[in-house]
Amino acid sequence: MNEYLLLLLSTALINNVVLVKFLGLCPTMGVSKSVDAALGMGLATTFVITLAAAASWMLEHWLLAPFELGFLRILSFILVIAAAVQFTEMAIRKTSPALYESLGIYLPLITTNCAVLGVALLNVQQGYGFLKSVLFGFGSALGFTIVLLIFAGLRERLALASVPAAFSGAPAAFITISLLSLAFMGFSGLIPA
Amino acid sequence: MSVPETQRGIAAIRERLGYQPVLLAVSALLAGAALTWAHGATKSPIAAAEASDLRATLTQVMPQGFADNDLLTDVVELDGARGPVRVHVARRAGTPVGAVFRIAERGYAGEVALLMAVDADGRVLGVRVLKHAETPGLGDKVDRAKSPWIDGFTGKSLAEPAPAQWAVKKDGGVFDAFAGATITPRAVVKAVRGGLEFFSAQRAQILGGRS
Amino acid sequence: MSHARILREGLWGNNVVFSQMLALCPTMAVTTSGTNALAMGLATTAVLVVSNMLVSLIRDVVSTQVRIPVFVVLIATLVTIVDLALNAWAHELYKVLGLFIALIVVNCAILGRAEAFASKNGVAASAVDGLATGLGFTLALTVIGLIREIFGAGTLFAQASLLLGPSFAFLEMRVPAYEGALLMILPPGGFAVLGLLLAAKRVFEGRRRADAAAAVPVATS
Amino acid sequence: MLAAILSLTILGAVLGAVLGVANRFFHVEGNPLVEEIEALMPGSNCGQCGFPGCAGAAAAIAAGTASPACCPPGGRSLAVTIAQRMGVSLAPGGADDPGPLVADIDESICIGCTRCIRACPTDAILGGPKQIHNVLRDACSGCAQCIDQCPTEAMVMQPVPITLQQWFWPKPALQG
Amino acid sequence: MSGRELFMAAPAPHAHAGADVGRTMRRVQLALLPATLFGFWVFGWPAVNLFVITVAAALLTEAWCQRLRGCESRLWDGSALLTGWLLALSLPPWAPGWIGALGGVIAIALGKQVYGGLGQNLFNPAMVARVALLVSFPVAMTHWVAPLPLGSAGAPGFVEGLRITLGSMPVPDAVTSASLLGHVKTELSRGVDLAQALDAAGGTLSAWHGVRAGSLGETGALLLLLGGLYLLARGVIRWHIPVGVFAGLALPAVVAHALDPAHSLSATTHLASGAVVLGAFFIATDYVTSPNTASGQLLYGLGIGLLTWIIRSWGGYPEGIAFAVLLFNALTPVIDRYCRPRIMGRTRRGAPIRATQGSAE
Amino acid sequence: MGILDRFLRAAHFSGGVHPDDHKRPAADAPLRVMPPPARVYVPLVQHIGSPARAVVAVGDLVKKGQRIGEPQGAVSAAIHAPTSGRVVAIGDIVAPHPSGLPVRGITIASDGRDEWCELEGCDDPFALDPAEIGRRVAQAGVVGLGGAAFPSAVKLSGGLGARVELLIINASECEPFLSCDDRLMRDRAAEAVDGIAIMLHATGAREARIGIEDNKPEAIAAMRVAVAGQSRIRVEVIPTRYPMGSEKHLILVLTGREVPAEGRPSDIGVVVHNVGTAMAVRNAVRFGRPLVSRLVTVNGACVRQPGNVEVPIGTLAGEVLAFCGGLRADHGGPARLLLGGPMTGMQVPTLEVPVIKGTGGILVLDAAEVGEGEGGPCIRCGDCMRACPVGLLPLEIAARVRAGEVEKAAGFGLVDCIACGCCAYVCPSRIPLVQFFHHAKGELAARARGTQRNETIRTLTRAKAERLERDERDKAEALARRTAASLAAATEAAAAVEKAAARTNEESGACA
Ligand SMILES: Cc1cc2nc3c(=O)[nH]c(=O)nc-3n(C[C@H](O)[C@H](O)[C@H](O)COP(=O)(O)O)c2cc1C
Ligand SMILES: Cc1cc2nc3c(=O)[nH]c(=O)nc-3n(C[C@H](O)[C@H](O)[C@H](O)COP(=O)(O)O)c2cc1C
Ligand SMILES: Cc1cc2nc3c(=O)[nH]c(=O)nc-3n(C[C@H](O)[C@H](O)[C@H](O)COP(=O)(O)O)c2cc1C
Ligand SMILES: Cc1cc2nc3c(=O)[nH]c(=O)nc-3n(C[C@H](O)[C@H](O)[C@H](O)CO)c2cc1C
Ligand code: SF4
Ligand code: SF4
Ligand code: SF4
Ligand code: SF4
Ligand code: FES
Repeated sequence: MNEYLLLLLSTALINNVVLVKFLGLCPTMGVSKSVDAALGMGLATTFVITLAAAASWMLEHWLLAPFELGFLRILSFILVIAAAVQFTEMAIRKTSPALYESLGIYLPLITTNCAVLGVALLNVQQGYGFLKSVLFGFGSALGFTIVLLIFAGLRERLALASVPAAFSGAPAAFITISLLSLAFMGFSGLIPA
Repeated sequence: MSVPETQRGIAAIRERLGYQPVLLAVSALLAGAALTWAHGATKSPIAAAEASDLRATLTQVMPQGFADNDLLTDVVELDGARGPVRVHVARRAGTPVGAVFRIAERGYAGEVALLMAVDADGRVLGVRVLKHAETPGLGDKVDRAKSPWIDGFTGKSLAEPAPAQWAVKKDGGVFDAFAGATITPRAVVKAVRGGLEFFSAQRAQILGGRS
Repeated sequence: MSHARILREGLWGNNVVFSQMLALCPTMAVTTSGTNALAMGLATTAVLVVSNMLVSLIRDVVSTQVRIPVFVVLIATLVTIVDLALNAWAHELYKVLGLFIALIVVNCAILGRAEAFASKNGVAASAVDGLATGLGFTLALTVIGLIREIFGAGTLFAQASLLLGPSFAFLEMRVPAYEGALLMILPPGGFAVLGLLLAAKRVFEGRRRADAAAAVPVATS
Repeated sequence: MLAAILSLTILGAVLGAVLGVANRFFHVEGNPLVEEIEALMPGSNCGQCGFPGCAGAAAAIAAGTASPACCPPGGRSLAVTIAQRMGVSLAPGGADDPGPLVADIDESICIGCTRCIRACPTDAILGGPKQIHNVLRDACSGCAQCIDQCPTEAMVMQPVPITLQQWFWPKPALQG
Repeated sequence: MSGRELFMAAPAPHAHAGADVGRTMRRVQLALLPATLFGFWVFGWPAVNLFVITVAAALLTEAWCQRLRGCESRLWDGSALLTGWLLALSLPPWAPGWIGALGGVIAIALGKQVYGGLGQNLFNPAMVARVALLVSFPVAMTHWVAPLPLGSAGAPGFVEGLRITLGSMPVPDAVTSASLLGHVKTELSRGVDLAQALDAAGGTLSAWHGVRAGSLGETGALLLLLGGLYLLARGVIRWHIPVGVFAGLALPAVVAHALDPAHSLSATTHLASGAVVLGAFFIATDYVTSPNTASGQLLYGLGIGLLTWIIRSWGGYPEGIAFAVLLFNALTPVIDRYCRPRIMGRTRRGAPIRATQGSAE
Repeated sequence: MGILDRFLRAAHFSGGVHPDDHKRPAADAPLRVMPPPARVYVPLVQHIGSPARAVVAVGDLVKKGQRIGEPQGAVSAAIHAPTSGRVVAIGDIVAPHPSGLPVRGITIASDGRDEWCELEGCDDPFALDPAEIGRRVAQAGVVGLGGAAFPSAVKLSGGLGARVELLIINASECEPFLSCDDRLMRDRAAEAVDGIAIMLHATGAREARIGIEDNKPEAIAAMRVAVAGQSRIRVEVIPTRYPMGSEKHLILVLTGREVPAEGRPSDIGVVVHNVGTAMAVRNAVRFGRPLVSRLVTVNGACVRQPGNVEVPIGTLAGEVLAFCGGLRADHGGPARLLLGGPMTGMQVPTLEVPVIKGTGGILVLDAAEVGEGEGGPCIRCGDCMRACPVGLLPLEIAARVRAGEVEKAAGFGLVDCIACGCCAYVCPSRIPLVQFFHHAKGELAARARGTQRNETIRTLTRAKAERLERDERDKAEALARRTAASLAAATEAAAAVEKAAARTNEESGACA
């Protein structure tokens, strides 16, 4: 139990996908202008990453490893992820317009989130079992969501500040995420990897 | 845009239900073929690169020309204090003259993994850090790329210095520490000493074993 | 659009990193040294040019329903080939760039160019666009990498000869007696450098615009 | 190696079929203008526009709540294209925007010809034949269709005057 | 026209309580003064030099940025001085001068002026600088000295002090010492028992009376406490954040110490060591980067305390308060979003309360 | 019942400030009555609601108290001549308002006789039907004298529904510098209590409570004497704290109950009237005297003889000041001319503005009293939040208004702001918080007006289009009928016309 908790904590905070592993930066910069959008994006991403972690584990262990097709890993992972995302989006859109409004509309954005593929590939590298793989995916996505939410909160305040013209918008946002990652360095060494 | 009719024709076909699986399957087929070809073309260079990579690390810890066998394949699997250890045996003209194996110890921030080579008399031939997460600028001086400190172990054995002296200077030993960072060197010293102890305990099996 | 214009846009005006704010992950992750950055940029450029051309070739055949999967398959294939090639013939480099070679697949810039440009333009234009975008990306990466490297480690293009081949040795430089401020090669440094560069770009462009406005006495339309 | 090609092909076929079928069954009819604009967007769904993806941005642009220039990856060229398609000008209102105008009748010149009344689409002008006419400010849409009708040039467009009831404090000048 | 100008309409209210930003900042500086002077006495001339350099760098950077931005100078509102001051207090007292100078520049330029100056920043400028320096130059930033009170034997004179600060004279080895927390962390990692480790460091008592190794401004914990109480009495700060920080640090410490006294420090040692008092009264309380409401402030304080304890106990750094402050600076907008005062006539969730007709009896 | 109530009620509301009250010299000076000036300028809107309509013409002779403005609509108030004389102009006069915009009003040249018109009094108001009292109060043009100038009759006669159980008399007078209610209670306590008794009768409330802040001991004593023997009227001494006089806060302090947001006191069975309003009600009901004068505090360091003056409505502020000895030139001269108190009052651009029914004070403050100083950016100290008696986050609202995000500001409770000014009073950076809120409220109202206007215009356009179309069809049908009877050849033409009509029909249908 403890082991699983530590894994979750370490993937979510200490080895945060965005701030430490540098994955999923584009949506972090793109969808962080409002907390509400960030929340929707975070939840949608959590869903997809967890799904991708599970799917890629199955692909790896049931198809790629037995047939020694490691060189098809990137291709098959991304294919399955892209198709799954697109399918989920279409399905939600039709079946639950309310859910689509709050989550579904963020799904297409996820195709270009490299954290999805990144986490799936890292997962294989770590050689986790199924449960741990899923947990790893979920923890990473949780870390993504946390950073996205905090960052969106900061950017909402940033939008109200009288930032000098040269820095307003993206430059100030980058400085802010820089300071945020500086703060996250305090977590380093907390749990030996 | 010059042939609007064909365009329209394609557009009509594109919308058919059966078109999607065929299109994706064809793309996958082509992709699969291309990759299979690429895989075939790169398979042996990759294997060679990986092997030479490993071999380079293994030979780094011992003087050039110390061994004439392929360290990579000459392996005995032994029980160490922390589980199985793969020991690569170095031979000259078939005679075992030393061994190379991995050691590890908890440093300041996580494990410091090292590779060490010992000669048949139990003297250190060389030590290298394989992996560490020590603070850059402080603990990372154990890395040969940052400082030659690690060379200080070469030639040392369990007898020399005396067991009590196998420690950093601050703890009454002979080994230097870095300014502001004692934990990392302490861990490395402990690891190397552990490695020597492991070697002396398993000496017979390592040197006696035939490949 | 003329090819020169496409080139200019990709390199500066509509630079993937500086203007479009895409492909940020490799931009942050592999720019701890100029050498890594340059190599990553070139690898991405190769993929971009070919993927743009291929997408442009097949643009009339794909249907909206499976458009994204088809493009993704195409890009993933190219990336895997690059990945295998680097692994085979530039093993040291491969070890450094690691996961991020595979992640070229999801580099938003590639799918972005496929959707935004190649699926709407001819093969030649698409190739030029891919080249321009890729070189723009390489430029951005290298600039960021060099700044981080010189301030963070006191070197320039360290290990270029090891990673890119002996002929690149002339690039290597070192600032004597400077240990470097570690922060620069850590994540916060990467973000901060990009933020400051963006601000600098804005000031520079603002000044240029002001100069232009001052030089040309208000045009009457 | 046949396994590789075969498994991949099967994977592709299955996924393609799933998506094709899904598209048929889950199809939602959209706004054609939105779809047209969406086709113009970069499609990288990066979200920098502040909307959830290009579809969201396209919907907002079509609804008029977003500027055609809201997409950084699309750059200026995209903004121009969309603006042309939408028939809007790219330049924002600007400082010299005089605010809404309403028609006003100079009572001393009006001859009560009723031509303006017939032209006004909102019946904002009161008055019968040979009487002095008046404009109901609240009903006037500012379309200026009446102006040219007036034979005596009694009609002019004027900014809506500020009344005591409508006056409110201006925004304080920026500080710090 | 001049008559109209005389009465240029200004909005209500046409009265003011008289508070101003400069006065608030001056009060904080006054509260810091005793502990600062004490620090000067304990660590001697090098500490004074470092302080002057850091504050000067902060002020110069502020002036320069305001010039660049072309806004009127607000140098004398005291906020940049305070930032430099707090940064200086958080540095190792004998750190080289360039550390202080660079820190001052980072704090003001990157921590504050990038955002538009006073009141606009999202992170505590002094802590941004401290952490950036710590991460960049771990050696210089963890180099502590033993107390060498001014005038005592072996204490550097003015000229020697200047040479130490400017780096032209190495710090004598005999003087270097570990801070209490750093020492404890080292010893624990070596498997030494806490009781022994603390004995060697002079025990908890030295933490309170303050003649011990540590950063320039953290050692005089009692004087800082005094200053903090002054700020409370003056209404410059409110109790929620300091109490939150103390509680957040002390509660887990009490529990852990009871469970495993050999490996966890007692609550009093935690409170007295490191920069807890400075942080709780002077750093976590920075208006700009902390939540506004009472509940938000309490939550924020508790979070900082708890995180500090976690980092000290398990993290890679012996002292965690700067990181904890920065992390909770980042969380401040989130806290502010969820901790809002109840509006009169409304429920907490913002709906109008139900009218209950009649019955005053 | 009272005892339990005393335990239940809140002694405080959270927030609020303690400004220096500056009341004394003016409050202690004896009450003076100002004779009518040569000309009075009487705006036609002095109240909340629709403007009154002038019912006199230029040249008419009017008596004091004669009705010169007729209320229009449900919430409006009549206007009466403040003195006898001749109407010399009906047109624009400078409004007593910071905008300095004109307002429609009637100018009367006094004949110096100050002659009342015929008045309809009543010896026993308690025999009157409450509705009749309401009618008489409305006739007299009485509006709330506490500041908002809401037509009192509407509140009195429960014209807005709910039953009233408790009448609260607002005599807190929490604004610094003002003392007209204080002076009124000291000098005319018996009359005021008589007015309160009439109001009690009119509202049908069980009880009346007079809330007086404890910084007015003389007024408290006088009122205590006056209410002796009135079992249903009680004097309540309440702590001095601004904005105690805000009705929601007064109700909270006196009853422990909160008025629901977006609601009215009547929702919880309470009605609040100012003590001066009670006096005006008494005058209206007992003597039929309309509201043509009011007590005004003239105060501030720049005034030579501060004090309270009974001023005819329509007198120019400059003339009132002249009556009080004019301005002093020392103190570095006047810094601000205000109508009302310093916390919520408004600065007016000139001295040439008339006193109206809602004018409680004319203040000429020097720089020290205004507390001028240099501003700066918000440092998020939160003092404004702690000072806000409503529990708002002024800093957050203002930041959003500044960024132009008015809707988001509304989400932070902008509508609940009572514009009391506590926040700006304490702000160390002197952010013009209240101005931000006024601006945002105005902006929101303007947007709402705009939306409504667009709606109207859309409806009108559609209506006109439909009408045109109907006319056309009617015409076509008439034509068809006429021609069908005579010429068969004409049928074709008719069909064509009809087809055209149908087409227009379709088109407009598509448009709609
Ligand atoms: C940010 C930071 C990073 C550190 N990193 C290391 C490290 O990597 N290796 C190490 O041995 N000590 C490191 N230390 C120092 C230890 O905390 C401890 O002070 C030191 O090892 C004790 O050595 P000394 O006895 O020479 O002072 C670090 C300290 C800090 C503040
Ligand atoms: C449309 C409307 C209806 C009102 N109805 C009542 C009412 O029924 N009872 C009441 O006591 N006040 C009523 N008021 C008056 C207000 O609640 C309040 O007393 C008045 O606006 C002055 O308040 P203030 O001076 O505290 O701002 C009403 C106000 C308006 C605008
Ligand atoms: C901030 C504020 C302060 C007020 N102060 C007073 C006051 O001191 N005295 C008073 O009678 N009304 C004051 N009012 C007005 C009351 O809220 C309320 O409108 C009035 O007592 C109703 O009585 P009226 O209709 O007879 O004027 C204040 C209103 C506000 C918003
Ligand atoms: C109680 C109080 C505490 C402060 N603490 C800090 C601090 O920790 N760090 C800092 O840079 N400035 C501090 N300041 C100064 C000021 O708020 C700071 O320069 C702003 O953060 C800059 O926008 C403090 C000010 C006050 C009133
Ligand atoms: S910014 Fe442009 S590319 Fe990005 S999601 Fe919005 S519309 Fe699409
Ligand atoms: S401007 Fe248009 S709406 Fe206004 S009166 Fe003239 S025609 Fe009517
Ligand atoms: S009182 Fe002024 S400075 Fe303080 S938080 Fe409020 S608005 Fe900002
Ligand atoms: S003016 Fe509004 S925000 Fe300010 S204290 Fe009064 S009620 Fe609160
Ligand atoms: S490169 Fe865009 S999300 Fe990683």
